[in-house]
Amino acid sequence: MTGKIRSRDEIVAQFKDGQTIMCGGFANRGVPNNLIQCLLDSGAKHLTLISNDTGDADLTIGRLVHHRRVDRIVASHVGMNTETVALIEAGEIAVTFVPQGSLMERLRCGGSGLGGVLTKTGLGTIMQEGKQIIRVDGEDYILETPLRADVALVRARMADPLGNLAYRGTSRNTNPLVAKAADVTLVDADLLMEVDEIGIDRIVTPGVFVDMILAH
Amino acid sequence: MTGKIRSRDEIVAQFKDGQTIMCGGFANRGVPNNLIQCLLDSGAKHLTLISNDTGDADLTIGRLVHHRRVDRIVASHVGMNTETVALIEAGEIAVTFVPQGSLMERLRCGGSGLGGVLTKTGLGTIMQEGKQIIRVDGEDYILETPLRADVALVRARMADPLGNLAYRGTSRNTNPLVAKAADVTLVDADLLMEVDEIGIDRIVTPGVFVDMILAH
Amino acid sequence: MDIRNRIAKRVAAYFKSGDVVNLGIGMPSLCPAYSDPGVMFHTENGLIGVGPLSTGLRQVESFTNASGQQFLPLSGASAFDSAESFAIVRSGRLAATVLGALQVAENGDLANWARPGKMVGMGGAMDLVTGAPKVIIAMELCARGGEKKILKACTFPLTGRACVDHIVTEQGVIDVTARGLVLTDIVDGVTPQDIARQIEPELIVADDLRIMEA
Amino acid sequence: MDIRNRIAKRVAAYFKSGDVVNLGIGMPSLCPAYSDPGVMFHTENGLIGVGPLSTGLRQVESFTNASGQQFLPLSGASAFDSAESFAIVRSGRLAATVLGALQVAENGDLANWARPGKMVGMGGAMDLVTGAPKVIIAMELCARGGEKKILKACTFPLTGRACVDHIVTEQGVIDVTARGLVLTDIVDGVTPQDIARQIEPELIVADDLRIMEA
Repeated sequence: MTGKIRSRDEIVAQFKDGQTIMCGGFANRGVPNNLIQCLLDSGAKHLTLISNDTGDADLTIGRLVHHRRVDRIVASHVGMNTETVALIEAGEIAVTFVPQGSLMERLRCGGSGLGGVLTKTGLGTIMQEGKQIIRVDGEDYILETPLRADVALVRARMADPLGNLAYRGTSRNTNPLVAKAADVTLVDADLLMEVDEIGIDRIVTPGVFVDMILAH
Repeated sequence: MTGKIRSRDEIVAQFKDGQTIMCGGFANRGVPNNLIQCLLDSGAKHLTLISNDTGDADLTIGRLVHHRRVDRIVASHVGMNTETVALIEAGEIAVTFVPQGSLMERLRCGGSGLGGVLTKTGLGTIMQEGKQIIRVDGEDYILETPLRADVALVRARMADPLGNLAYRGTSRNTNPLVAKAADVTLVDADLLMEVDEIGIDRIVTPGVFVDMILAH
Repeated sequence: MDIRNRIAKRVAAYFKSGDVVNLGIGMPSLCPAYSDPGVMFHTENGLIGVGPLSTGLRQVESFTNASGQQFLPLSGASAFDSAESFAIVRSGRLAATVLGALQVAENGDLANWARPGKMVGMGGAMDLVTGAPKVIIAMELCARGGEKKILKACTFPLTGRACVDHIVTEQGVIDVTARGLVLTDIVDGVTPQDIARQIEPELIVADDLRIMEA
Repeated sequence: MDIRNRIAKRVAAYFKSGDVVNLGIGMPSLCPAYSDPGVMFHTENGLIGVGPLSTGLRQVESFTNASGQQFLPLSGASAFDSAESFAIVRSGRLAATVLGALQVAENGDLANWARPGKMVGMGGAMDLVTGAPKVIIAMELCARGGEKKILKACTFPLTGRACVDHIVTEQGVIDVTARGLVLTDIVDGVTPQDIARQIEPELIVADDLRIMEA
């Protein structure tokens, strides 16, 4: 059964200039490196990148920065990547920092049809600038709003032809959230499993959220 | 290793008059029936019950209603339980209905340190009465606020001594949400597993949320 | 075919392979028998891949649908908690939801959870009509006493506003459109005038009116 | 013991068996070597049960800490996604978080993510100081150039307001209390006056001042 498994060419054809790309991974781990290569090969540029971080210089997700495909970044931390920091300081990349927990909730809202979430994270700091403050039961909260993308790049440990996904250890990280929050969700899976081989209760991302799985 | 496994007497001692009890389960399935028996045996009354439903008359969670322990219910649907319906109509139980998806988000907020969540569910219906309407990017949303309980009753398929839990099929339902949203979380597990027997990636509820597991 | 199966079969014709469809309790649960085998069904408690009801040795407590009935999960099924289940509902990734109705208004308003003074809760219906891209109502055209259910405006508490797309009944199918209610399918032996008499709003008849299997 | 291990060992004394503790990057990651084996450590990317760094054949990509270093999960470990990870952080179920700092104010304000004009992002620090019931700062008393880090008010962008509980340094431990900064532990050979000179706010000395292991 082929199901949602697609050729490299079909995956490369998903990318266009100016897209918003959401990418799973944390500190170079659990990153969909094969999909990043497809994105590089597509030639797409002027991208907005939503990701926890940008990895190390010219490594994993950092390759998108190195090859100057990214105009704008939404992330919680980019300090590991000297190239990203230099490009931000030079004004060549615009950046929006979001506290990591709030970033995860914004991805979750984007993937769950929710209009936003209230958190105390960032209250009393510059993070509350320009955001709505909502009062509930006498307490103030910051309203964090949804993030969505045109294309999501997901790294999974296992994928079946229906798009059901499972993850391993800390490589799970942001991937299940990214998988839900885009119009088109692409998957880079270490292991291509048969239907039902993962196990009903071991699946983390149901296939309904997945559009295409990169063929091996 | 005993870990968080506790005797029946210790579990019974957790319950007191007037508590807010949150209970997992959906339509009589995945309900922590052994913990409900402990609650009945404790004699605690004037309870507030937060649950998706109240099961059938005198079955599973419905036994709390049958034995008149409940003064107030927060649920999405109680139509299966003729006793609940009769007691509500007689004014002996106060009820608050919450759309099922919004109820799940309110539990999740309660368990995740969030102040609320914005949803379109219920807009233009009586469900928006008394609730804040928040505008985001020109669209209206209802603000749904967190729910928490004094004690959570959770049904799991597997529990290890550290309180790590896994679930099976549709018996998972509301249990992972309930498990996070109370000051004291009690677990009724079908299978008591050894440490590491469930599997790092198969665990759904990390033990950090669990206080006590009912001994077999 | 009895009325309930007739309605379910017509509803199933809206689905195509690859769709994930939520089915409400009651009549909608008959749809899988008539749908393309590539369609997957979602149950709100937390599973995609609902199969036939289970019996005997193969009956387990761990797989039950929104009505609490035990079923066999289909090949490819996945389980998740009820928050994730409604994340799927609101995400727009479902193809459709199929629900019953007490009243439907000309503009697509739906009332299906409460009669005045008789409220037992809405379950997942409000989330479903808000989140699903297509809302299909499976119901008999009139109530048991003959009262009209398709009205100019609902009188019962609403489930959602302007949310209904198709109303599939035992006599025919009515679409809710910007220009009003449009009869698209009709059962042999029933006339558009028969249906028009049983609803309150004006009824437009589609140019390509189809015959619905009886 | 070197300064970093001295600080980590004193921090570890705050934890007891059964606690789940989040450790930030850098110095805090040395704490597990000194803590009760019943303490479990949380890494923000999504795991409870962080064990020692892994080497050789046992090194796998699938278990890495917040600094990206590969580790062995401990017996009893569980993995989850980063949203669940921060749900744990904000839930109040963590015992504590251990973080570094650029500046700490008399009232417990913390600045640890940005110097003016040099921002690389806060990662999880803002969520951690908001959600963890106890915030322990592990840092050297003064900056490399000798500038004071414990101030009447922070001048760098804040991570959180009034969030710090304990400041563990190589010279002693200072608690943030309602009556001001209280010196609770001191290294042999250092006087309270020595420490008072290296911080901006007034320093109260605890009645039961303890000696900190050097």
